[in-house]
Amino acid sequence: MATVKIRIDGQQVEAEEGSFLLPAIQEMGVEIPTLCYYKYATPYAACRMCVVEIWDKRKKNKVVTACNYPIAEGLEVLTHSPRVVAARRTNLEMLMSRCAPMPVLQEMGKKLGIEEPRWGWGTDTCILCGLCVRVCDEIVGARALGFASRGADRYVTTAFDGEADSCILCGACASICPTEHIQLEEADGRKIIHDEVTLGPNSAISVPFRQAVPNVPRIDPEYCIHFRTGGCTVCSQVCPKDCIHYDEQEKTEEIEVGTIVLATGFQDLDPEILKPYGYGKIPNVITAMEFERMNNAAGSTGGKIQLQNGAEPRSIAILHCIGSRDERHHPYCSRVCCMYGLKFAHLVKEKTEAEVYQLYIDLRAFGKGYEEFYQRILSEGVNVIRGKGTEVVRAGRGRAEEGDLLVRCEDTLAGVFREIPVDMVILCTALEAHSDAKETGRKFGVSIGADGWFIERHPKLGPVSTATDGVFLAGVCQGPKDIPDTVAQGGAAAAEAMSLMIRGEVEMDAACAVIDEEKCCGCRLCNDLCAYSAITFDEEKEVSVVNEALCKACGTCVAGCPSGSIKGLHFTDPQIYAEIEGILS
Amino acid sequence: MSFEPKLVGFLCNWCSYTGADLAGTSRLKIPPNLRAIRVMCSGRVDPSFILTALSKGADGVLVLGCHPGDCHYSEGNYNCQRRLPITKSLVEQMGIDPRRVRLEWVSASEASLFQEVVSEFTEQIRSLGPLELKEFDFDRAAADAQLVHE
Amino acid sequence: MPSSSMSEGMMAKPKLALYWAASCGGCEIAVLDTELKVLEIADFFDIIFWPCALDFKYDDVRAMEDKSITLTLFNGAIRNSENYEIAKLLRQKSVVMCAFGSCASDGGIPALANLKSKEEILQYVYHDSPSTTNPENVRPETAHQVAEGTLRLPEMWNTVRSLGQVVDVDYIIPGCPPQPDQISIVVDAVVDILKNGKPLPPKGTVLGADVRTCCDECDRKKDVKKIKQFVRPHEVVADPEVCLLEQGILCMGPATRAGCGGKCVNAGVPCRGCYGQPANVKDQGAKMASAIGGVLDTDDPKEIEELVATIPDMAGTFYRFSMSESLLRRRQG
Amino acid sequence: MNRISDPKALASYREKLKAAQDPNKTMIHFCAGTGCIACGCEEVADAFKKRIADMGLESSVTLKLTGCPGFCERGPLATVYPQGIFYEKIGVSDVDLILEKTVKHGQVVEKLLYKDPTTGKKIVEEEEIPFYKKQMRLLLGSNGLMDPTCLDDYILLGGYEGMAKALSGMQPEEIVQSVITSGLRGRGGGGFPTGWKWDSCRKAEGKPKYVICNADEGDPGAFMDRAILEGNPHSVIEGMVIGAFAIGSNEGFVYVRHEYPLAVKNLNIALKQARQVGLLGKDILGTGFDFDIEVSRGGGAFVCGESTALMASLEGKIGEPRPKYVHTTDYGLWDKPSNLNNVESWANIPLIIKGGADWYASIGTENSKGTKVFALSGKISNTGLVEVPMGITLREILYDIGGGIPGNKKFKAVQTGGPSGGTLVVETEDEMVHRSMVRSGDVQVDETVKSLLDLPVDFDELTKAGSMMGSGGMIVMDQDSCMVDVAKYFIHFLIEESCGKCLPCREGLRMLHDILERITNGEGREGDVELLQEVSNTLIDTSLCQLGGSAPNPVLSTIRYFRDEYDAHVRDKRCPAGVCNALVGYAINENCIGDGQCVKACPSDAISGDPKGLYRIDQSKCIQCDACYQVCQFDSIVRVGRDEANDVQRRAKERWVPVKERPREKVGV
Repeated sequence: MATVKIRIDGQQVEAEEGSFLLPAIQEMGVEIPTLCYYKYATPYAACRMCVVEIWDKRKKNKVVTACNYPIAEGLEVLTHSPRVVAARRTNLEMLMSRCAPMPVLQEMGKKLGIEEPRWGWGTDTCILCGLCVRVCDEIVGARALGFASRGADRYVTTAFDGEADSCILCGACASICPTEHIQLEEADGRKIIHDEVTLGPNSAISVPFRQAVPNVPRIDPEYCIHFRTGGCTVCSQVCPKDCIHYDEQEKTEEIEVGTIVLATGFQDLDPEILKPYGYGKIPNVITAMEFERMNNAAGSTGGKIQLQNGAEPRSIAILHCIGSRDERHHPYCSRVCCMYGLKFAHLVKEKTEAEVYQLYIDLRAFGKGYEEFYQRILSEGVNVIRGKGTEVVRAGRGRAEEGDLLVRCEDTLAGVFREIPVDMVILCTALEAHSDAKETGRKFGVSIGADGWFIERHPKLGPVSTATDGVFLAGVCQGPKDIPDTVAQGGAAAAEAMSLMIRGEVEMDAACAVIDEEKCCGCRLCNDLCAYSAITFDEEKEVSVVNEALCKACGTCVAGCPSGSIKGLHFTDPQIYAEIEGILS
Repeated sequence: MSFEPKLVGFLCNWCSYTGADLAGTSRLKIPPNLRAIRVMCSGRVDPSFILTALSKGADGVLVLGCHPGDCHYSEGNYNCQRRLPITKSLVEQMGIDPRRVRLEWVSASEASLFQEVVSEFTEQIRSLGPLELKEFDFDRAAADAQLVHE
Repeated sequence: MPSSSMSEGMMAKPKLALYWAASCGGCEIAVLDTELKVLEIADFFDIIFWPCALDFKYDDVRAMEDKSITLTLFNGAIRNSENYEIAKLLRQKSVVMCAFGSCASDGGIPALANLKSKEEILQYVYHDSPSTTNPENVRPETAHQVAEGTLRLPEMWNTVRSLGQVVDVDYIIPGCPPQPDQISIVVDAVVDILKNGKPLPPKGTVLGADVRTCCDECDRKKDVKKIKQFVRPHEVVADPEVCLLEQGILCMGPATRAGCGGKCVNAGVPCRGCYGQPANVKDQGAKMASAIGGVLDTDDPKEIEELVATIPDMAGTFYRFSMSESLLRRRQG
Repeated sequence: MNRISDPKALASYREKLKAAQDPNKTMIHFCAGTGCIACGCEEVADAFKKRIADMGLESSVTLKLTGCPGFCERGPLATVYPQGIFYEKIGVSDVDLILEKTVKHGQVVEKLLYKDPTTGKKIVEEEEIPFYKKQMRLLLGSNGLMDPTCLDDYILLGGYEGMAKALSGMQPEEIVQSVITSGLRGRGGGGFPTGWKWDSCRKAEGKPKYVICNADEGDPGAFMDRAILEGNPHSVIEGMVIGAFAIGSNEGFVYVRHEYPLAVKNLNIALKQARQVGLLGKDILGTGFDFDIEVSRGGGAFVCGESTALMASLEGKIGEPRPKYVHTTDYGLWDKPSNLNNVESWANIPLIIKGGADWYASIGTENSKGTKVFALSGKISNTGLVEVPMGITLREILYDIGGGIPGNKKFKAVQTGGPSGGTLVVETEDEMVHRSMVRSGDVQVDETVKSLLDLPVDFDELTKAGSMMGSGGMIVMDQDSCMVDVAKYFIHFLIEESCGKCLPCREGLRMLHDILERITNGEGREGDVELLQEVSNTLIDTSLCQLGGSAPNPVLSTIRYFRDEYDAHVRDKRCPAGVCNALVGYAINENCIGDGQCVKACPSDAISGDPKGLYRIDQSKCIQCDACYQVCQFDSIVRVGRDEANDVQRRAKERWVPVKERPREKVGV
């Protein structure tokens, strides 16, 4: 497209032919009101606020909407001629008389010199700008919204005014809506995409966390509208450096390694399954991880301990053993909760005036300096109650003065049932194995115990190695442990791996299959039996050969050799026959 | 005296044998009928072993391996899984109830499943009765008797 | 030990006995198929018992001194009391007892009858088979009274045995029949031993065969195997260059001792396994089952069963010549 | 019927048809248009068929059910040929009479003839009837002569001759030039020169191109497109084929409103017939040109008459207009070059090609050529469709053709161009009009108002006068019409039809309606008229499409000519025409003769009085239903301002004299 010269308010500017007038005007720094213009959607020209007076090439005088008027050579534009100013004012005033007093209209009214419409304010909260419809249609691609009815009765709605099946709950409509007319509701098990995820990304594109390396934004395809519908691409349009490429996909890379350290960690137990604690239902019942995020300077509150309404809590209960040491969930102790619970108490005391209650089954302050820390917490005036918190409920009217929530427990030392009023409840949820740990274990040849953690070769003699040579374990994936233990185990695993690598050679088990070349006839029936591709065919000798370094001595080929040419060096046929004979005699 | 079946079990070292071990250390009650033979992998179980066991007086043979996909050696149990139907088919053609040969998957942590499988198999063989395949040549014995008589 | 007895007989011409028990007679023909070699045999040996070729009576044998026969080539399985009796007799009279051919060594084709009991066989043959007309329900008798006295017939056994299962066998010459060139080689070896005092091979040695398997003699190209489907030879035109098993044709070659020269497989017919199980293999059929199972191209239990079900007469296929030697005999009683 | 293989075959086929015609055979041309259907013509037609059969007249008479000849006021209509006798208002009982007298014996049935209301003379022949006399029926003339479902009839009348000429003898450029030369301007309302539109569409880049016939006739009171589609669908098809050939299109659409079932039916029949004989579809008339037409039915949204909204609707989208900064001739239907013309425009095309551009250009005024069909309705004697040459005066249309106002009422105004058009003043002697026009600056204080009756009717003159040609609706108003109410009526219509996409149209119309409602309810405030003008100007300047852009025309034009009426409503709380219920009071003046008719008519027992005495209306009971006004034959009931009613009645009491004592000539009708 060619660049053409046009005059805007007497000033000559160059603009691209055929592009729209409004961006050109805005670029000059001239403010033009608009209600329905959105850079990334097709101009709609419905609000008519951006009207300007123009003289075209043939000197024909017209009033046009700047948002969709194509620029052509010789155009003269007046952005604030009395004629268009008057029209804008009347139009806005008429819209005001339809709508309730809302910031977007009030602000624009102020700029145009209208405080109060002559006809009085109306009640509608929708200004019918159509942004939501276009965004849903063009950007999201869900086409869940549209207009119904005609003329003054027109309104934005979903198909047949019902729940829109095509809606993906992305919330784009609600976020683009200038008046908060659109609300999102979760229904049919569909989740709002922009739901606040405490530890995850808050939007489809974000820097994962402040300390992330590399410290650049990345797209979460699960939330990104483009990956869900093929629409949007707004980010690539705004990126000045052209850095966003949607076709860059996750890919699997194969790396050849000699040793592997598995340090896949754990996942938090989902406390929503523990109904009595009301997580997800009762506000201000949060998990330890969420509290940790809250305390983080890079977290959602910038390190401030606060309730959902922003107020400082008057009292906080920290409930230990949520899902741990619990036959219904995990019988094991998660090991870390006691100490971080105490740390939380300390943080609360340091940052707020709140009362803190620790509700525990047993306090396991087993490590170096731990007991001392416990004593310090006690001296800080933390209420430590021996008794598991059993239920969290909303406080009745009377108790709400002390706290919005009530924690119920049995104080086993005092032998009384207690209801403790608090404002916030922190659930010390159990550490549990990743739900896909089994899958991971299978990949690396590591077994999984009944509790879901990876099994080490030997609890005492081989705590970091596994049944598979060269694969080592470190951290919580092997079982709950705190940071010092994890660091220690990690070091051990790394050392084991290193020692294998430094040696540069691998000591093999004597157990191995061998092929008697004299007897092998080269039928190649065994070649494909080996999962480790340890058997190859020697074309020259026309016999199959076992690579002893690869052979794991499972014996499958021994069983499968029809000529009896393959022998296992252990669990030999004669041994087994003898065993059979022996046990049956 | 009631019939006590003699059962031979081929147990994979990594899953079933460990599972059996666990069943033992867990003090689970397991019928004493099963005589376990450890193999490194269920893939090592040669049909000849099964036939040998049956011919040497076993009333049933139980092969236990890791669950499909869980094999310590990746695929050994799949090989076992492919061989067993042929073996059973052979056995059946020879006039032996194929139920006497059985393949099950028991993992290292499934002590109770091990208990369950063994108990159930024992009961099944008990109901099938003794196999009595042990070598005894009636023809030859009769002929020898006749020759002596002559 | 036969070696000492053997040297004793060096003075006179060594004596040879040939006997034909439950078999088709092909083994006898095979001996004649050695062509000029048969003259050499006749020249070198004193043939003292060969009912097929010359008129000998069992009593003549009974009259011989024990261990007076240098070598007995015994072909045929032990199907009835007569086979058994003569096997014992010849064993008693011979220095070296040699199981000659598949039937003697592994039971052979007659042993396929072991899949049924004697009663089932008689019922079918004398009553149920479509071509049988037997209005008087006659069954064979071992003893029948006539005016002249009692006529006796041998008793048919319930189970067919290999020679080795009833008497002590020194050597085995497998094959259905043993190939003439292999026979010639054995004869030469025997002559070498008797004439030149060469040491005897260890007892139980398989003569006239190889340690490898039939595949070794098969000229077809062999590759990694994955069987998707079993076909019978008449159902396909097999690729002449490629391993039959890879083409889904059940070939017993991998589990069969070499020695035949790969005649069948090189002619496009799958190996039936007549040379018996290879050395180190305890049970030919079970081994084949194991080998075949490993290369079925599926992991799905249902598909496996379906595929297995397409193998016709599995026991008959895997144990075509070695049923007697099978670990698994028909359930007795 | 076989395929017509080439233009010559068409001509010879026409000759064959002509030869087969018996000029002396009796033909009854009976109107079966929607207007006459409303008058019950279907029953009459059935009666004709049955009686012709009963009387065994099948061989001697042919009944032809034709399209609308336009004189709907007088329907059901029939013309009997060869004599050309015109019968009107035929009932079922008249069928026998016509068959017996006219068909059998060639006599005229006097009682069914049209009677000239001025001379009182009965007129036998159609052409002699004043309604038809001044018309120039280039388009509608054929309607009465042919059965719209009969292709032969159309061919016989010269149908497809123009198409044959265009396709076989003319270059596309030549055709476009012809249309430009003819001076034809779009008959849908805008009056854009058709030839130029074709030219830009022909030159536009992009394939395929589409031609579209806009038959979404939505103006209240307008039905000329319906009459053409119903009565002569082939003329539209022929026009479209010529247009498509000139533009280079192979696909056409007729967007017709769903409320025109007969038009859709006849059009579909015509399309099928044309396809069958090779006048449409592949290889038209053997010229190698392919073109076919698809009928698409509109859902009945007025705004879909707007070209971009119509195209959106054709595409299956919501019928909402889009800005036309880029013309539809470049980016129209499915963003392809599209040429959209109205039914009447398309029907003119064959005439231009057949008769020649120069001939066509000789009709009409300098800048408006040809004829225009108007739909006369409202307070006019001869309701119906009239086709007149451009440049004819309003007076000729309204008086000579339309027959003037019925019931000796005073002519007040005429609204042209439908809801988007404007009201034109006709009454000139009224003081209020004078005052209004002085205020609007149209005349000087000492200048007399010139009646617009002598305004030559063409595109530019109408626009200059504050109205527009529009699609040709012409609604006549007499002294009983309140101009504020008229404006409100049209605004109300547009509110219902506005799509609501753009703010000014959606909110502005609501605003205009609110103000007008307020005024007609007697709640008008000082400044309301200025407010109306302000909102109107905003609509004109900023509306997205012409629905909104022209919507204020009725308001502005009524303010221009009848500002005083607005003021009467606002200031005096009075409706001079006595239409706005809230502002009207009913009073009985001294003319009352006490016949009690009004008492019987009054539904609310508001009228009381002694027989032969002066009656009186109790204002507290009166509900302004107008019933008394309608029945009084002595102009005794008057509509006055609500507050004035009692004054009038008080004065009447003072002035009233018994009938007997009145001067003779003042009594009675």
